Amino acid sequence: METNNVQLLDNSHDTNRSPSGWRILWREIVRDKLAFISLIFIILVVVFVYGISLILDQKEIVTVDLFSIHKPPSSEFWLGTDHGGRDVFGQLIVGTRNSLSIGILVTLMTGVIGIGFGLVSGYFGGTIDNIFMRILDFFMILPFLMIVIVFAAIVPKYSILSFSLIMTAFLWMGIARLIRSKTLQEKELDYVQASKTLGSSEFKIMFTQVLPNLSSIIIVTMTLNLAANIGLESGLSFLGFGFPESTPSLGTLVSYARNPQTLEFRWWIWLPASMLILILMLSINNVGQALKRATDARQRRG
Amino acid sequence: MWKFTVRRIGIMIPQIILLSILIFILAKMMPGDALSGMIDPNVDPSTIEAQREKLGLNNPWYIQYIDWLKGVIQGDFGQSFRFKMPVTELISQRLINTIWLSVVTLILTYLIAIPLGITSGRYNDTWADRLITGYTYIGFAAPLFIFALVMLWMFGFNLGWFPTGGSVKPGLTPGTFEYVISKINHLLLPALSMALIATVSTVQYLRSEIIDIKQKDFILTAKAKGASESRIYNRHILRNSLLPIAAFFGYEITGLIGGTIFIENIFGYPGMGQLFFESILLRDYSVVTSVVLLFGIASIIGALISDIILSLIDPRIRIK
Amino acid sequence: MNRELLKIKNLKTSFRIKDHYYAAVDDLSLTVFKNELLAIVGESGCGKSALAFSIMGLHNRAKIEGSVLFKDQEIANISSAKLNKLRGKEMGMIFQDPLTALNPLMIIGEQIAEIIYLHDKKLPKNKQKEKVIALLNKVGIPRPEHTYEQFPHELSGGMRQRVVIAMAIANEPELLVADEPTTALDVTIQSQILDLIKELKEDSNAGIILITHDLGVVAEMADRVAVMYAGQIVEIADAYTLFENPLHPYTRSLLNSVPNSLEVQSKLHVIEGIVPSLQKLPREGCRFSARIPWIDPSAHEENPTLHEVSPGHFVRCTCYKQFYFPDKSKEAQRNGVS
Amino acid sequence: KTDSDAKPKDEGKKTEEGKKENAKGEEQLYSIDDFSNIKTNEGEAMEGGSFTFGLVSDTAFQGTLNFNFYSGDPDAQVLEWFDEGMLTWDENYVYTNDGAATYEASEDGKTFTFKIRDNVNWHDGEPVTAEDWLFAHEVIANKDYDGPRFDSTLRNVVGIEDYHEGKADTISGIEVVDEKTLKITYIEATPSLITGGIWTYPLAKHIFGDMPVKDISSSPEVRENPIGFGPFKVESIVPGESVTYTKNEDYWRGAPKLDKVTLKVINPNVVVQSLKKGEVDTVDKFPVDQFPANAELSNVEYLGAIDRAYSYIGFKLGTWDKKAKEVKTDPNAKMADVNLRKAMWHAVDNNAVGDRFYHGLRWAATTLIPASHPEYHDESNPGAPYDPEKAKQILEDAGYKDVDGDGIREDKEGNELVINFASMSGDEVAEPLAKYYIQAWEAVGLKVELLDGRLQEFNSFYEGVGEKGDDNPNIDIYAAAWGVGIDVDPSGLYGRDAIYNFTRWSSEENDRLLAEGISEAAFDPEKRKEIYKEWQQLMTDEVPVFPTLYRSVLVPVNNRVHNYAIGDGTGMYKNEIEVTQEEPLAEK
Amino acid sequence: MAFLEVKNLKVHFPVKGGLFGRTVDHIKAVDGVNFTIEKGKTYGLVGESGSGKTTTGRAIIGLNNITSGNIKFNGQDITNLRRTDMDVRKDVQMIFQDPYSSLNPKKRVLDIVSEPIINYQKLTKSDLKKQVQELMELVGLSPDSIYKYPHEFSGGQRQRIGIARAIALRPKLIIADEPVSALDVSVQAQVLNFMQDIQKELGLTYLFISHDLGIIKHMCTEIGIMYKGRYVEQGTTDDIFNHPQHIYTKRLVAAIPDINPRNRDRQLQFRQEVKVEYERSYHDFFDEEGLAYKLQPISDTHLVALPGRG
Ligand SMILES: Nc1ncnc2c1ncn2[C@@H]1O[C@H](COP(=O)(O)OP(=O)(O)OP(=O)(O)O)[C@@H](O)[C@H]1O
Ligand SMILES: Nc1ncnc2c1ncn2[C@@H]1O[C@H](COP(=O)(O)OP(=O)(O)OP(=O)(O)O)[C@@H](O)[C@H]1O
Ligand SMILES: [Mg+2]
Ligand SMILES: [Mg+2]
Repeated sequence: METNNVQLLDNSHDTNRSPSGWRILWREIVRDKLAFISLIFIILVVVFVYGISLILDQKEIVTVDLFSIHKPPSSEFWLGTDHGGRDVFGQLIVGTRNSLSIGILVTLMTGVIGIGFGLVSGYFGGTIDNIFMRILDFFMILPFLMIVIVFAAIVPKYSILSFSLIMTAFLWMGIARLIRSKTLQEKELDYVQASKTLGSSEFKIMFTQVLPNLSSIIIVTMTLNLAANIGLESGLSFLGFGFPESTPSLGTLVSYARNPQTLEFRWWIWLPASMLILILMLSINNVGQALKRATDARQRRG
Repeated sequence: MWKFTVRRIGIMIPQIILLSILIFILAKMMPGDALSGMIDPNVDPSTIEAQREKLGLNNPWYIQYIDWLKGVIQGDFGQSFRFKMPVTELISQRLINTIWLSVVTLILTYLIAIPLGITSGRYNDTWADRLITGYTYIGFAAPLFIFALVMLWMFGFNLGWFPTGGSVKPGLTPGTFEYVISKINHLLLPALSMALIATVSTVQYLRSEIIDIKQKDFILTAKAKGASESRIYNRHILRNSLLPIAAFFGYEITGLIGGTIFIENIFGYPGMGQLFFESILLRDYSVVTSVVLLFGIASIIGALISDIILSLIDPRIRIK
Repeated sequence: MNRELLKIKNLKTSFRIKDHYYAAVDDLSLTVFKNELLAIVGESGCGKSALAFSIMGLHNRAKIEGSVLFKDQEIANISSAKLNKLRGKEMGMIFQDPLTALNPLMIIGEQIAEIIYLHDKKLPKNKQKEKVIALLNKVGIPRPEHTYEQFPHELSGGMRQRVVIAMAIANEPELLVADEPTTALDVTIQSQILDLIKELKEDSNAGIILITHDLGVVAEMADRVAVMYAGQIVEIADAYTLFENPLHPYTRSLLNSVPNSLEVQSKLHVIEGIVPSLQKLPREGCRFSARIPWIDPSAHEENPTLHEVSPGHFVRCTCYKQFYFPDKSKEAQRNGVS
Repeated sequence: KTDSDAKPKDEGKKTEEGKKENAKGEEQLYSIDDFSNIKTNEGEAMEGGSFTFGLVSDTAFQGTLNFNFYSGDPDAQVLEWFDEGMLTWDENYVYTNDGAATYEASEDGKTFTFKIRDNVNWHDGEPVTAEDWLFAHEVIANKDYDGPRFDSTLRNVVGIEDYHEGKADTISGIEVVDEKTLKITYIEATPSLITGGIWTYPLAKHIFGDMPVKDISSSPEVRENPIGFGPFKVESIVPGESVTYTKNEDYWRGAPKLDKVTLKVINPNVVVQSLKKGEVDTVDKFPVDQFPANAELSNVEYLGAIDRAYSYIGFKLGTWDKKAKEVKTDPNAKMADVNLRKAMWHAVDNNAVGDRFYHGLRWAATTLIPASHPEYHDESNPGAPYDPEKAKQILEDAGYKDVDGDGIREDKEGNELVINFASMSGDEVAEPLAKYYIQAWEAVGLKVELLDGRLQEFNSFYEGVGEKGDDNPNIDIYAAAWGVGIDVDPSGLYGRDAIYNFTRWSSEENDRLLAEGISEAAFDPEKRKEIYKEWQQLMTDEVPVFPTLYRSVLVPVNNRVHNYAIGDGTGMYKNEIEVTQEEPLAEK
Repeated sequence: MAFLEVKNLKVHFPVKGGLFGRTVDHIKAVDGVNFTIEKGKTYGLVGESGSGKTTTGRAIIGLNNITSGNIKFNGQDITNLRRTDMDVRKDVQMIFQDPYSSLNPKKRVLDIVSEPIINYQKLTKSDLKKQVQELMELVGLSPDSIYKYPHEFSGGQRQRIGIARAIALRPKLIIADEPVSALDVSVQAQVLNFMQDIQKELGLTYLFISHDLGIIKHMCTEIGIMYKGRYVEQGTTDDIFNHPQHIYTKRLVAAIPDINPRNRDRQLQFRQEVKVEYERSYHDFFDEEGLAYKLQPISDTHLVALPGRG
């Protein structure tokens, strides 16, 4: 008897009757060994990378040394050097930090925009929704690459922030869509109607009633987005629209593999970065999938 | 149905116009133009200036835009500066290649996704499922360009199974059997590389869809009818779970467009993605604008197709 | 002639929750006869559906122990291929929720035709369709030809439930399990649906298990009634006996909590406490004892079994002998402290 | 090939070039002197056979397949297999009489009479006539002409301006004497005329004669079935990807030895593999950075030549005056002190750059006329060799002192001196190279910063340095490269009225020398050498720019190929190419 | 004067369609409904699914836009008052059908119950907590449980939390939209009892919406029967259950299952008779569109939708 209404409206995730959302997420991760190891790994990487790069002399890392170009790994250069004689290990650390920063920044910004947009659109519905969806459709068809190129050319200082802003401009739509459709479902639930009869304002309902109920789906999506965004940064660098080499990123290091000589003979330049991307993305993805399972009662493992 | 299509197209038009204006403004914002870097000390700068004038590059963007729009309305997308040929013609050459690439990629994507997704969904939590899920994770994590490079390396060079550039072997007459075979041969590696990555989301989607539907009440109904396991899968679960996949088809197009830019670059495959990339670097604006517009239209049409497919195969979504 | 259609012996259906199995149907025995409507009533979560699913072999991952004999043939834990010969042909089932019980992407006709086809593969297509239309007619769908082509979402809840029934009775099963077939429906439609089920019983001599929590429905329909609590049958008797002489405290409480047409505006009886979840179910002693705390613990049996108090009337535990309703004024204070 | 194309070199839109060694070729140095530009023939050549030419490019070729219209090197590569100019030149880039036409100059050096050989015929069998040659001039001078060829060379033809502006129906300076004889009169006689100053590509009038000029470049006769009179005929084209040619039996030098030639575009990333597998016999240019790892390939021989190009660093010393159409040198520019410029030159170790980044296949440049022009390159001029101590001394003496003791010199007034450096993005070494220069300058106490903190994209770079005359005031110095025309005359790059004189530097002395270099007096090669030697010294003294690197071109050729050469004036022609076996050799 | 007076209430929902989503049609969910409720009484609204009961209730509390008609509450016109900015609104509260979805799963009981209080009163944290605890006691839940989440309660307890929230502002009228139909029989009894208790205690007036006639009979003194957005009959419990006049009402009443198995056959026969009568006289009671006619009084308390006569 106690089954119908909620599920009709929302049959993809079933947080409504679960124990506290956060605890479930945590429990699911701990229970899933792979996800747990992944999480530990991510935390270690983050702590390590941000920690070390505090001590590391960044100028030193990007200093060109004509006499140690393309050195293979040695005790002096743990991961060898690149075509500018620069230490790859140092670049890997700083690069990981930069890539992570971008990934996190973009994920957060797209999250904020997407959530706000989706919430308003889904909650108010009707004409507002219609207009918002048209705006969203329009963003979907914009030529991402071209705009990135334009910005790369006209923005004088291409910093992590400006780069993230550009990426954000094109990546908020997915989450906005998701939040909108979830909001559409959520707002039909009686608790929202109840809040209305209790005299709460629309915005209060939206942000204090509806939003918390989307939190798990938001966490899941953002986690998965984080992985995707890190990947995207490297893709742009590959095409040559990432950062200057003075701001190393994982993508820059990988993009050196465009040089067939590097790809074939100088594995130490691109392979560690590629592996790191792969493992980082796998880890983040593992955590994300575990979280996703946690929000989907039927797939929960325990 | 028709009304719906007409309506969607109605919405499309302002979007496309807006898009084209935006592209124009952006193009204007980019430093340089088609004549940048045509530096030849023997050529009087005034000649270049005259050419700029002739090409209308010195006009304000809206004048250029209106001129261009006038042409477009008459089916003329202007002249490629670099290729000295009508954009329409240039694009149609490249478009065919890209369409072939996309079609083969799509086919491969589904050829891979459907069996994998079904296996993984039907036998979830078995070793086969874990294997497939593992693949999807890695596929999700691996950047397309690295993957493509490695594929090229492995199968193009080390093993030599596939050609490593171009869209067809030189010297074959279009239309002949050999020509077609050669075309397909050139397509396979890039298409496969893209498909192996692109298929990942479809596999994941199909898997969770099947797991989802497996637990629906109507499956119980079917069981209670005395339907066998395989019949339940074939008649009920697959039919229902492939539906969103089919509907997703249109949106795949948008994804493909992004992918072709990488793939065509890496495999030296002369298609729209490569054309777009080159034209942007060389500021061949009429081409850029047209290509972007085409991409935009393709995405919109993709979405439209998805909606139409969905409304055709899902009776619950009725479109008047 | 053997009138026994279905004989359930010591059935135990357990679900796995975190590495442990918990019985939702616990050592339950029951017999259904031909041309009989057996009603099963009980609180939500007491295991009614679990029982029905066990009979039909629909559980996915549950552990089923004990025996279910259908026409003297063991059907618990047999291969699904064998079961499939029976399901839909000799055993039909009506599900609670007509909204979700139909495949949303198949037309009604196809869905009904499927059950016919599955058990008679040689029937020509046109005959199949004729039969479907006849069935739709039988369950009272006004324009069967039209409905044949429609999709589930185009039908109202009542219509859909009729379709589900049409499907269940398509092959004139000898056993029909109806799991809350009218819960989702309006009263007027409910009575029509119930009429249909009754008709089936009369027409084809079938045995019917009607699961419901609506005592009104039971009173009107049932030949025999089994009252379930916490996975067990606590009382079973023919309908007249049960309503006139309910013995088990749970049965009595249940009957007292229904808004009774006779005593308008009076207080309803409230059963104390809540149905325990599967994991917390007391497995020893009288399972109902926690909800009648004012009854002296000694009234309960240590290992409650069913006692036959009169022919065909069984009651579990001895506590019924000492059961009384507490004073209503006191009850008001008690009810509901969390 | 067209004449004096002093185009910006190699950091340009589409050039892939680059870098250094790898695991195998670690630390190895090479020298261009060790390479020959002519392939050694091994073994017996076979009859006929086919040949595959790889056009290294990561984009498609454009397909404007006519010398009168093409722009961009890839198309020229395609063209050279089936079409050619009427004149050829020797190793000093002076026209010879070995080509499809012979020439004779008048006394005053202004009128040239050309005689086309009788057996020179278009691929369709029609003879190549004087009329066709004239027609080429007429089309290029037509106001509807949409190619890039109407340049100062052509403007030097008498009457062509009038024709261009529509004031005349014919070009008065060109006279068709008879079917095979053409006479062209030039406005000015300069030594440049005979080193590429003549338009030598006829245009088949019997095909294009009736076509509106604006339609020619996009016509099928240019794009799909192009015509020429070279050794091979185009058989089929896959647009942007590949071309197949068959031999032109009727070729005026005699039927080619090969039956078939295939040209295909190959991505720079796959060049080595294609060569190793024998998918191509040779390529137009080989990425230098991939050389060390593949120096020992068993199936190819590397040919080498000095490129007609140099890289340089330029100092912004003024602006372009759009009205007067000449440079306006600003004596107060940040970089105006020649000592500062000179010190910056001394501060960089270009030999190290060449060795480290390019394995010795690029090397320190000394003057603005590279050794690709051996006649004019002044070997005795050492330029400003690497000498950081000297650089410091010069700066010290000139008043650039470190006043506040932070290791960075302030300007003469003691104010902070930050020099903005514009460098173009391009190949992989672009960034480390720029960084290296910055570090080298920092080592002598100069603070140089990359403009906007990053490399400039091609278009922004040229816009910034002032290709349209709008100089970006934020740029103080810039790194670029020039290709040198086959005529050495540098006035297009360094003249007072040259918009491409990006430094905006000028001096009377410079004006004088540049003028003398193309005066009648300079017809005497010795005299001309003298003038340019003086000019090279002037530039070394004044340092408006300083050259950084000279470069080499490497081309691997499959061992089965005979009679193959790169560079100019070798006297070897494409009809002579032969192979020893059916398929190219593959790497063992 | 009536406590709540609903006059000619109409709620029409637009049906969008065609080019650019114009409104092509209307669903007349509520189509001219009149009734009054006296203070302290429980008024029952019955009808089959989709007859417009919920919509009526929601229109009164302002969750649905009213197409026409007006609503007077305690003498004040509240037809078009905005939800938030009026004090009368807090006198009308609602109890929802589904005790699971009507409580925000991410909020503690304290937050849920205090929501209306915060919206209308300025209270300190501790006062607020005290007030919530009082409310909890009032609805028979432990005051300690205010820090629990909804999922930690049973259905019946949840419904009580819903009620606590509804009475937090001491409303005068409560609209209860099928408050027990999602609950098990025994829990249902608990909530019904409790609603009666609290009605006496706080002097509440109920608009009780249900499709279960047994419950309506148990709870209500006056009843309105709805059919396709209109009233078919209205009267006291006695009027409706013992003297139904409209054929539709008769059918509804006949369909109520009798709890006594002995009446089985009689009940069946009665139902059969009513069915025959229903089919025979259908057109006497419904117009061409199958809608009910206007209500006509047949006694002081009893109104029936009959054709003609005005
Ligand atoms: N697949 C399952 N896994 C674990 N527990 C289950 C499963 N299905 C049912 N249960 C539990 O078994 C018990 C009996 O459930 P069942 O569905 O049989 O109850 P019911 O009597 O049909 O109730 P209702 O009237 O709500 O339908 C409940 O406690 C339920 O939570
Ligand atoms: N927001 C809405 N938009 C469009 N139609 C609506 C809306 N809300 C209700 N309706 C329609 O109005 C009619 C009356 O609905 P309402 O919910 O009031 O019925 P009800 O009597 O409460 O039914 P139930 O017993 O199922 O709750 C129905 O046909 C319904 O589909
Ligand atoms: Mg059940
Ligand atoms: Mg309702």
